[in-house]
Amino acid sequence: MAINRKPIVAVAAAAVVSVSLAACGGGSTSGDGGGSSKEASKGGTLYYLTRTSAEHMDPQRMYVGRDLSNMNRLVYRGLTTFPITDDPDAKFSVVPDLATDTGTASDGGKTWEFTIRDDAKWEDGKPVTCEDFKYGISRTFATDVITGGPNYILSYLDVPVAPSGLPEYNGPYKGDHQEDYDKAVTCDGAKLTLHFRNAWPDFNYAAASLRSFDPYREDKDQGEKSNYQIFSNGPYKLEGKWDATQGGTFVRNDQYTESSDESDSRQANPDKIVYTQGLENEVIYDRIIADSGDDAYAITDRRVPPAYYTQVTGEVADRSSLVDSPYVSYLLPNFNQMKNLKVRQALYMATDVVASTTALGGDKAGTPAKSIVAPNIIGYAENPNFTAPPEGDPEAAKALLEDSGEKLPYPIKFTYAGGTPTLDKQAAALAEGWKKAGFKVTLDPLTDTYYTIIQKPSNDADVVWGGWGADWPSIATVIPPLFDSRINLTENSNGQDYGNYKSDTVNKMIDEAAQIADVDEQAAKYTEIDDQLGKDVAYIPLELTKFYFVRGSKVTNYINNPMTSGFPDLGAIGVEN
Amino acid sequence: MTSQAPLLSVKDLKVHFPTQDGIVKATDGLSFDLESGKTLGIVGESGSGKSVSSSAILGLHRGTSAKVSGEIVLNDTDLLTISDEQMRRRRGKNVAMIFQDPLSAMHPYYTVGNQIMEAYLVHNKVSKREAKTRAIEMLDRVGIPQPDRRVNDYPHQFSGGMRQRAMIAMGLINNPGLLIADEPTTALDVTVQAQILDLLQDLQREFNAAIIIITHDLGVIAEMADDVLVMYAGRAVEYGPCKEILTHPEMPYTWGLLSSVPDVTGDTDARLIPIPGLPPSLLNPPSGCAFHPRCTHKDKVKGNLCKTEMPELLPGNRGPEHTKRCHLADPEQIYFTEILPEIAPDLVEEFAEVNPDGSVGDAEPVRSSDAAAEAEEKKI
Amino acid sequence: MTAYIIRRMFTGIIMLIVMSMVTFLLFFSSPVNPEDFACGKNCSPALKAQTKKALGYDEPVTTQWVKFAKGVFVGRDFPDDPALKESAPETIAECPAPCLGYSRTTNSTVTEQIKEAWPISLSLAITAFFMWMIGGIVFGVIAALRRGSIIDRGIVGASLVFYAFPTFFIGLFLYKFLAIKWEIVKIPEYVPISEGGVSVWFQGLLLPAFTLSLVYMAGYVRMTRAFVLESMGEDYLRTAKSKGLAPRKVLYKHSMRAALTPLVTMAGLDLAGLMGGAIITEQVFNYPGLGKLAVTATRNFDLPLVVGIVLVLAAVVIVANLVVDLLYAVIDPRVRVG
Amino acid sequence: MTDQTVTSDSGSAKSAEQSSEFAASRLAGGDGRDAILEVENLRMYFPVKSSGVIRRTVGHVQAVDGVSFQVPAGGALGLVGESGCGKSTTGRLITRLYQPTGGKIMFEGKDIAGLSPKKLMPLRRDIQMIFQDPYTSLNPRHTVGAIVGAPLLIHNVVPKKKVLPRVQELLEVVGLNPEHYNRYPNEFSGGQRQRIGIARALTLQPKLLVADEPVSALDVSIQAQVVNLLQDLQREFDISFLFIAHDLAVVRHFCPEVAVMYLGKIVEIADRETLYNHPQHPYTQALLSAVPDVKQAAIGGRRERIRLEGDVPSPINPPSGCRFRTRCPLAQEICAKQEPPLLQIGERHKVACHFAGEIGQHPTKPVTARLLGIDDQGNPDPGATPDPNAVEQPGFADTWYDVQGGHLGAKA
Repeated sequence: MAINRKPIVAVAAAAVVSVSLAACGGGSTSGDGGGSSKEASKGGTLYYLTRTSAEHMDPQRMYVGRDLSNMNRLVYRGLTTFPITDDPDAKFSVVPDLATDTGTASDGGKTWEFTIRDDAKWEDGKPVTCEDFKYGISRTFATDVITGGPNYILSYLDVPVAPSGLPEYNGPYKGDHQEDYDKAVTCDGAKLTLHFRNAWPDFNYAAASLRSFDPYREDKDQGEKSNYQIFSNGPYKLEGKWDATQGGTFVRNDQYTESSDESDSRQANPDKIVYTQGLENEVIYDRIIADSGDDAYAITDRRVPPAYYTQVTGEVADRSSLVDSPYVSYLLPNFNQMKNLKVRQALYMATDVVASTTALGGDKAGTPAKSIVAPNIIGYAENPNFTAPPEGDPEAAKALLEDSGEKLPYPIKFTYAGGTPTLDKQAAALAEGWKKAGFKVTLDPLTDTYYTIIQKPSNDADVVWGGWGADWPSIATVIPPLFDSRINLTENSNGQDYGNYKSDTVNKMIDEAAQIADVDEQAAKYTEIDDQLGKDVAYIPLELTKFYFVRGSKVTNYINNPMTSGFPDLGAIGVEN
Repeated sequence: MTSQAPLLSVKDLKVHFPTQDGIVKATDGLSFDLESGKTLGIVGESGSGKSVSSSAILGLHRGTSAKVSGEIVLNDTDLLTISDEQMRRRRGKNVAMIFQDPLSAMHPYYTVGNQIMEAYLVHNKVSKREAKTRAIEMLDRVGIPQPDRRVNDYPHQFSGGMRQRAMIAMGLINNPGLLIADEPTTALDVTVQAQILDLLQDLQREFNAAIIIITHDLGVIAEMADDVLVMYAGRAVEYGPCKEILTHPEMPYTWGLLSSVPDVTGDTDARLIPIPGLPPSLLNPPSGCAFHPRCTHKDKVKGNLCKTEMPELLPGNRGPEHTKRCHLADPEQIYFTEILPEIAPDLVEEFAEVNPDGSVGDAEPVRSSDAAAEAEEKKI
Repeated sequence: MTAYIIRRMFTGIIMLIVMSMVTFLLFFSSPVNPEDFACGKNCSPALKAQTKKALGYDEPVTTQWVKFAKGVFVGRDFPDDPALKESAPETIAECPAPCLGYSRTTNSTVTEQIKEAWPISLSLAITAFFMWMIGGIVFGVIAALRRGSIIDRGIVGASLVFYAFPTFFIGLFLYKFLAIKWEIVKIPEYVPISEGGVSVWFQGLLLPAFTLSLVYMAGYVRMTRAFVLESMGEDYLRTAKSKGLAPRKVLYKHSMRAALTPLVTMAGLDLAGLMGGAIITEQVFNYPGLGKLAVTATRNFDLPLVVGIVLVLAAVVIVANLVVDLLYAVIDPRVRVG
Repeated sequence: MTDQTVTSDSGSAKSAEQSSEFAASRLAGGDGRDAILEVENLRMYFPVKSSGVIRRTVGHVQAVDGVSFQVPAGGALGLVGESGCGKSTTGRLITRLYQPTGGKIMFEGKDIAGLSPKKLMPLRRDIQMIFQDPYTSLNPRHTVGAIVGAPLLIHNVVPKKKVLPRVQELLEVVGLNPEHYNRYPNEFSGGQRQRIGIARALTLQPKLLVADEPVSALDVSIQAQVVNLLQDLQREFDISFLFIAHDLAVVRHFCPEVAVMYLGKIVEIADRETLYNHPQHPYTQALLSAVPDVKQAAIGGRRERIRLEGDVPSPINPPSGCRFRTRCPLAQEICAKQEPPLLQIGERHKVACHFAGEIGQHPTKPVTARLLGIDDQGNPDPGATPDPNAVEQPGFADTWYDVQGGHLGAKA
């Protein structure tokens, strides 16, 4: 889901999800001056200004794309990581990090082996061991303590499952059925072996994207209380304590050696990185545009507010970057309401993505999408069913609607996450297009209760709005979570299948894909599923969100890495001395 | 009235308030004299200009938008010509004032003693201690029991009567030549009113002060005043010695005031004769005699004169001291034949015997032409 | 007097109990489920139920409230899970009495959170309070004395403008120009006196306090002006003038005393309200006081934190009310408490 | 308070109840018409709370303390007294704006003192009130038509569309322009507003009007207009009045019968000729002597003024025995010990004084002693028995005690 949907309060469950994209996705076309400005140099202090506070600093609990990639660069090294690049068209790739290689899959992608380096150390000087990895991965199973983080491991790891659907193993704290886990994850010296129930051919991508599989020191674990504890094995460590609302300061970790890190993804240029959370977007951009004092050394993950676009000219424009984000926003026809395929097709045909994007802020806000999957995800293909021009084809839509056998004008209710003029303008622009085709549109803006309401199976909206980004660069983290009716639809909620889409064909194809061991073959299968979704008009793609940033003038080697969600890459960025 | 210069002489006093809708002539050409030790009663309804006139004597309109003109001569000084500072020094020292509602007229947050002392300290170079002693003395004089203790009380701890006594103490603490009492007993019960009126009279004798008492209650006037000035729509409509005015009123408005209030001795079957209509607007006063729209006797004047021409304040048949603003030719006869028998039939004869000088019995009425001539002289 | 205070305190405590109940009820009648927040993405129903249990929200509201109330007196453990306490005691957060709860989003006890945020809100409130009281009264009196003049109209107009504009806007505007563009003041930041001394503390406080004071000052200018004008029409002012007092004395001793007394009530309550945090100002200037904490807590559906802040704020207001009433009895001799 | 007073108080209350049957059977007016309102031993105590942790009631403001009187049908009873004497509270009790602490309010033979608000509803039509302040008693946001018509709608008396004609009729009755029904109160002068208040009170054609200081806020010339209007209305609609005022002259003018109250009690009640010309209670005498009289004063015929010292005592702790004794020039020992009963001393004249008598003719020995079974100093006299009829009752009996001759005894 697109990030800024909720102006102040990002309330519902799924809204939290909306910012929680793992390291993946990324650029395609670079806008005005996307890349680095000056050569990197060591030293100085970098200021990171942001609005949203990190909810978790616990590696097994963090799920926000920005935090996942930033902390990976600074303090939490994983099995693998993504290399530094600012090439928007770069293909995703992973490099070894704390493991000696990118891992070896066997048994059709069900078994993975890594060898842990022997020269990496924690900030207290103790070596990072295989046992630390094993312990770290086990923490996700303590679902009563380690909440909020990615939980893929629960359904993949080969441990017995209780009737509730959760594994019988309940994490290291209570330690019930510890033996199950000890069988599934083993350490043989430095060799870490993981056994999965299903094929996970791109596990090493997931390990680079998420921090779920990062090591954790058992003696430092205080469960819930460790949420904001940062115990580093990376080039920086936290100075003092992390303040949940205000942030904290990172300084160099003297136990980190460059020789222990061959990923080439941590240049660690600044001596110090100061994180300031809780600033309003307007304040952040007032400061960065003014570029005075420390703000000349500042970067941010917040997009330029549309009202400030006109200020990004001349010298300021030289400090700006416009890149693709990994987030796609889309519409979902409600299959409980809009059962007629022709009507859904007509709706798609009539959807004016150009007007919608313009309402959001034009080419600095997004570009028309051709699939629910972002273009740089492995398995992306333009969905062949979405062939209408971006501005829609009302004539064709009208014809389809007339052909559908329904009474015209066809009444539809569009429920969307509103509450700001921009979002209301977008909804109005969409409605305008639909009206031309013979729909009678009722707009239903919701604010805080948006996800709660559209998640109700009884919701009577005909069309709802949605947004998504992949957790790691795999189409497998897009289609099943959104369209597998078996994991989403329950009596009380439709999960993330807000359109109540239910197709046995698609479910069956998902099962087939899960069995495929080869990454590319699996991706191809998912592309097929996407095609089926397109045929059913299970969704209508809107735009791929753009990231539009400005940075301080003394920031060097500025890179928006498409592999780390398009956010500024802290592995590369430095400041002038 | 004697030829010797009076303590206070008000001549052609006008107090006009400019408003968005036009000029409100609250007081419009008022003249009267007052000697030391004497009491002038000013009577009228709300909006007749009686309070405005007395505020003007104290210079309380200074600094506001009110336009005050004419002459207010107190102790040979025209108060309208002196500076603000000079006026301030006279306030409370040469002329003091007490008000209708003693609760709201005293500051709720300061003790009674503090407020009385303040009046003394501002005009006398004395220590606070001396001022307090003086305040206690004055409280004792006005009949506050245990004054040395009550001096530290706040106004709300006093009863209504005691508050008014304290106000009088405050007014008289500098021994002013003139005391203006604006409806001093209206907010009080009758027994308390009697106490206060007695006190005022006692103190007047003691201090030889001149008093202007402003009220709507002719009963208070009857008990207190030497002279009476009846005001209507910003002007004096009848002026003369108290007894004369109350027994031989010559202006229909005065008749109305007398006949519209019952008294505790009169005939209970008698019907009150109200003044019809409402008091006039001061923004647009009626043409001619301001009272004519409510006057039941205007038909007795020929030629619609009441409507077209404002009568002068002139003596009638009763001598030069009794002036009135009315066109009626023989008001005495009308009063004694039409009005008095209605409201107090038992008093007709007694009233008729009262002479203009206040004596009772046969006396030759002063001829009207002489009186008029004398009045003309006086004007010059 | 003591009896009066005890009686007021007693009713205050009852009010606090009722308020805590109402907050609980409101929280649980909201359509949003707190477990959805905590659970994260891709949450299966089983996982959600698990999370709900871990948060302690699976029990009936009444039970939860009773546990909360008990915690205030004897303290609690979080999570309240005997099995976990036995197997992994290091993961249990202790919350000693008076325990207002444990906030999961900030990973500390509510008491600790409030203790941290309180001095910040207090600094802000008191600094702003002095600014707006001085400004409000000075400008209000000037406006009243020059009633109808250009100065009066200017002051009234300006206060109307500040009154009408949202705090958010004024705050951002001042931030942008005073701190960022012209660099007249430092970029606001809370530095405790113990760390940076009074001067640094004050410099960091200046802008938010000024913003806050502008908004309140607008109201106080208008009130002061109205009260002074009202007092100038009072009979006792006429009495004071007729005594021959100098205009200055009439103004300062008689008029001002009466005019400013009603301000005490409002000022006291406004200050108390602000001690609970100036929500918008703290938000704009990123000041981690109680107001910002309250917003974050609400946003994250962090019930214990919400309840804790509500109760602390309510307690402050209740006490402030009492203090104002007592103060009023001192200022106005007509008022007696008892 | 001495113990003795307490016993005597409770004793009188008790016997009042016993004799109520007898009292109710009495006739009211001289014209032989029944009383429309009969008030018996009416009491209103406002509690005074302590300042302790638990607020106990530590005393009472005895605003009205055992008041009995009758209002004859079609007649008018005046209630006079100084501020704080309880006259307004009495008025509010009768209109049941307050719930009385004790006593009876018999309206047309039915006790309304303890009725629930619901049961009172139909009675509210019959008893209406006119208030003192015409500026605050009318809702400034309602039109005159709405104000006057509201009772009609509340009591559902006439169909909705007939409300306006009725309102206009009423406005005309009270001398206002009926076309002004859609104006607001602030467009009217004080006198006109009081007329609106009267029109509102008349809307439901009440049988009893309680007029609480109806003219005291008005200008003198307007007072007469309103008094005359009330008199006309009384005659035309046969309304009974309880006329409450501090202005003795206005009350005298309006009411054939007048009661004087002091500190929650009636001290003297009589027809107006007797009360104003031959008052027997020292308080009534002082009150009357304090009223300035224009016409008398003008010819120098001013009465000697009886000065009352000090202020009215607090109704929370009223003086023992006779409440007036602290300010009374006649007070003796007995006055502190025994409360004087409201004794009927003439055909239509009752007075509550141990030394009742006309000015200058007060007896030197208490006239009530034997009647109460006490000696002249107020101590119990074992030889004498109290007369059971010497208790306060509404209305007048056919027999009364003669104090004129200085001796007691019934006289036909």
